[in-house]
Amino acid sequence: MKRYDLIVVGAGPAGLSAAAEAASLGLGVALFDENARPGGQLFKQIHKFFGSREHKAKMRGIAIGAELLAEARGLGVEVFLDSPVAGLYENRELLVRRGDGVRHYKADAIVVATGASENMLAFEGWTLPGVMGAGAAQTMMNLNRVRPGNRALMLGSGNVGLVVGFQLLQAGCGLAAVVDAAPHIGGYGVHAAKLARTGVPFFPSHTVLRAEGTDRVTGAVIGRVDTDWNVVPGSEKSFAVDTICVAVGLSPSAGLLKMAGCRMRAEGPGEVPERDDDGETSLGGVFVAGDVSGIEEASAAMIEGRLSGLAAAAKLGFVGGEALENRREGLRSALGSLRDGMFTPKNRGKIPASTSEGLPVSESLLTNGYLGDSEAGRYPGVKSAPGVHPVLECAQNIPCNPCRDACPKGCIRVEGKIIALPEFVPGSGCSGCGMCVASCSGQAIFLVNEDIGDGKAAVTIPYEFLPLPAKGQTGTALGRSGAPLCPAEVAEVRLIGAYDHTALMTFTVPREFAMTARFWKSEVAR
Amino acid sequence: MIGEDPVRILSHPILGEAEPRRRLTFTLDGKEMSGLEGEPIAAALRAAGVMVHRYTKKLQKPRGVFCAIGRCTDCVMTVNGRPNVRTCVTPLEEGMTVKTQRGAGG
Amino acid sequence: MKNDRVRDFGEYVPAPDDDLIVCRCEEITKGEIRKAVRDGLFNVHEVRRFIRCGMGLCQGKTCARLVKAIIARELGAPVASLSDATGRAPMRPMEMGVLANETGL
Amino acid sequence: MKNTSDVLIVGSGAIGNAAAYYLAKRGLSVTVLEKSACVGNGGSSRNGGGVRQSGRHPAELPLAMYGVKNLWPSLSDELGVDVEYCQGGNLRLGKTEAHLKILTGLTESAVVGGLDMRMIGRDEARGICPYLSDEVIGAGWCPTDGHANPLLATLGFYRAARRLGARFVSGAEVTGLHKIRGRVAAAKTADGETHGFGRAVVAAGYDSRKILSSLGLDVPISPLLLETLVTEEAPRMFRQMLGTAMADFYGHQSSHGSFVFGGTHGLEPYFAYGEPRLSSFGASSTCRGIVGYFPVLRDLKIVRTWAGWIDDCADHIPVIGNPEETPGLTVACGLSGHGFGISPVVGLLLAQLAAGEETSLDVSKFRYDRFRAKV
Repeated sequence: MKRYDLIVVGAGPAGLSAAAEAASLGLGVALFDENARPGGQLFKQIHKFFGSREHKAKMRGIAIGAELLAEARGLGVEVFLDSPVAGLYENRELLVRRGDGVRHYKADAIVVATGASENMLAFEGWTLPGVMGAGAAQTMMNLNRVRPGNRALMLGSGNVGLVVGFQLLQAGCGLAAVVDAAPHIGGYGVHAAKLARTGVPFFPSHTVLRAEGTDRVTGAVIGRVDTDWNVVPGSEKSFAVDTICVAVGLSPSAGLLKMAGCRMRAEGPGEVPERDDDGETSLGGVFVAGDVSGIEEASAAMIEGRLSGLAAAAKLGFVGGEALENRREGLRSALGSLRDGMFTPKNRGKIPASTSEGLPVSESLLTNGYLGDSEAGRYPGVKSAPGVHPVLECAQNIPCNPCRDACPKGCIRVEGKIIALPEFVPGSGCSGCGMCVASCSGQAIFLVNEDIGDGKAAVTIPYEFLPLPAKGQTGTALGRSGAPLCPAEVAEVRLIGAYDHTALMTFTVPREFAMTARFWKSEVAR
Repeated sequence: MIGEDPVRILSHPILGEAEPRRRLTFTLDGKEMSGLEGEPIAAALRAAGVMVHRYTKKLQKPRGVFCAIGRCTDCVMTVNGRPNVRTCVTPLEEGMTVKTQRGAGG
Repeated sequence: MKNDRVRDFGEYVPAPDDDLIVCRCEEITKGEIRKAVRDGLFNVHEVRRFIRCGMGLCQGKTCARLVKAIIARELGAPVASLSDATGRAPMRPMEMGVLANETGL
Repeated sequence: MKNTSDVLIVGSGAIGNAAAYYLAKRGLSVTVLEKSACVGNGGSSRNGGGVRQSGRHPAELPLAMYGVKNLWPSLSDELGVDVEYCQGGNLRLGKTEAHLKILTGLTESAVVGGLDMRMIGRDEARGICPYLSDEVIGAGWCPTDGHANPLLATLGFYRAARRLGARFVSGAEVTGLHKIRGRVAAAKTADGETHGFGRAVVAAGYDSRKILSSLGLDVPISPLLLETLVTEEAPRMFRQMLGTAMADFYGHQSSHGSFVFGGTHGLEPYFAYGEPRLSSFGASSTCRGIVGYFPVLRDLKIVRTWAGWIDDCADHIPVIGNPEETPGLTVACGLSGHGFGISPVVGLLLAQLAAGEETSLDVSKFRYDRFRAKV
């Protein structure tokens, strides 16, 4: 029997964080993961994270994964890959597959950080090849680097659906539509807006009726649902797609906990383990962290991991007193700031009518996926000003503030809590450096010079697609809705290391489009 | 070399250029195919345009990749004579014999 | 939770999607699940045991939620009143030869 | 609903459900109370599915033979559900001379009881099941044994009884039985409800001991962990029920194609009663047993393992009957891990006992008060 102070199951954001935290306090820690590479979902998450500096905001998931792994290894955590845990037994014993055999391990404390699995929706044709979880598409394109298909339909407008939808575009797969049975888009408005301005239509209050095809998907038919979830006759729409991605939520992968007899409680349509504030379950000494303890963003999972690692260390006498209290307080407050705002877990399924600043929430953002041109000006980041200046199209209270820290000139203010809407401070001397544009995980910041002479304006957008346009190339400027507005010429494309793969592309348009042109396509509008 | 397969993502705005990897040969239902070292069987098949991994037992319906992380077991095939191998998490090896599985295989 | 199983479901009304596959592994349809409930199988465990849905290679990892929702709807009960299926080792399918080869006892 | 019925059955396992079915068929009103939220949630849903006559205690053999002859062959038709009964014979395997000695003893005892069973050699055994290890040198062979699906049989009896009007209440733990004017006539449940009845049948596995103690009866049964596993589906290989001289494992291939195996590792008595939990070594132990006898199954994947409780009686045969000192009470418990194969016949006997009929078989050897101190 190999024995450790702490064994962590699952090398995702929560597990790696728990292992690192505990090892930093002197515990002997082993970490098991069934996959050949660690990181859990982090290595598929090629987008920039929200939050503030302490949450590793504006870093991409892949970079966070590499950093956490290096930290855990550096602290002496023994990381066992290709090691599926078969079961969790009495006395905190684990049976783990190692090569062509199984090994027994025990620990004084265990952190189960096994993540979540995707919920599914059954519809006619859902067993056809080409219908897959959004996570499956993400794995195929971001880990295996093969496109799941050429044109996809996304079912579900939560953050997973929106983020994976955008990644499909980045991988060169078309996205025909984002469909959601709910009347409102479930994920962050900024994620939806990224898709909408490229021309992806949203269909709230719609559901998929069937996948078409005999040996693989060749199309999808959707229909509108009424308030009783019945399909409205005659509302069917067909799409020629070869891929249907399902992103209708996640459920904790709590199999190990359940087999060990952990008390579960109903939450929504599923169950989550009962746990205290530090993640300790009804099985003494067995902690949970991350999605297995309830679905949240990876940023929250990392802090939960730290908290459970800390609590395990405290339980085993490796830390106590003021050191413990201070650390725990810091972590709890960091977690609290992430759980704040419109999308707090407490608000799940509810849409507040106004922002915490008292501004009305954009109905267009919630249903169409973009701010209406007439609505944008109501938010404090969107103001006219002479010269080049940032336009922050941030209209929902989400926990995020890297834009403020990115600006060396103090043009951006996020007052008080990090969920506050960013405010553009006119007259503070924007240099057009673009750091705010590249720092915005929601790609909601643009640089605009409303008058560059000749009746033209210059608009700078974040651009994460290939090929990068060339200076002088002509194309079409698209509005927030993705509708073509006017011809637009590429003035400049900047891509420096500090932008972290987000190119800043500047195009020129007639002045009247300065505050509406938000995307660019090389095709010339007819 | 990698460019032979049109669905492979060679250049990616975030992930950059694909690293060159060794080509491995394997057979699918007796037909010679190739994939890349270090990738799961399912990725090699997808790159080769193969969508159907098996036909089900009761209704003989086609199935392919569904979860891609080894949980749903929809993508199983008969690999080196063993049925029910999860191709999305089983690395491709030189000389593998992969067969479209029918029912429980065997 | 006490559950008196005397219940009159009335006439079975076929639904247009009764032939929809719900359990992908065992190819069990929505109609089969609905009928099982009407036959007195009142929770996830009993339905699994009686018609095998969720008992295939993936052990219900894909269909568990869907099955639970269908059972709840047929019973006219909230989904939260039903418990999920139990977790069972091994968490992933494992060859007998591997399980037999124990080290580190 | 009024809490009175002709017969109250405590426990909705295979036996309780079978009794409910045969009683309901007789036109009696039946209520079944089950502690768990799930019917058939005990050993009935957790065993290896053997329908064996061989290897039984001489007292139990007539029950097993009666069931195989009269009940199992028609059970699927009777219940309207395919219980997957397969009369493929039972092979009890041996690898050493010591094993053969055990097997010969079992065979001789069975033959005395009138069972068609014999010892066979290596080649004949391999002729019956070609997948045996070369190390197998002989076997006890009973061609009329077989197996069935315990989940379907247990729930099939439940479903059929329910269709005949039996009332089932799950999540209803009986805390005690009570006499009224000298006759057992009421049951109390944990939530304080009272159920009245003409007769009670206690078939609650190990929990029977506590329930019977409320009437001043003590039956020497103790809980014993059983651990079972099931594999992925495989093409049809063999129809026999399988076991070994040392009882390292037992099992069969189900009609679905998956193999169901149970096993013993010797440490079962040391697990505390409660929600049954697997040991960390049980499945490995069983797998070693299986691949030792069937090397061809080495690559077959296990998809699920589970545990359950056996209500093991001091002399390893059941208690069945109407204790004279508690009129109104019928008991079946202590099935000792071989209850599933005889569950239909025990259910039938209980129905006869509860209905005041003459029983089809003599049950006097299963009296509740047969136990005597050793010295």
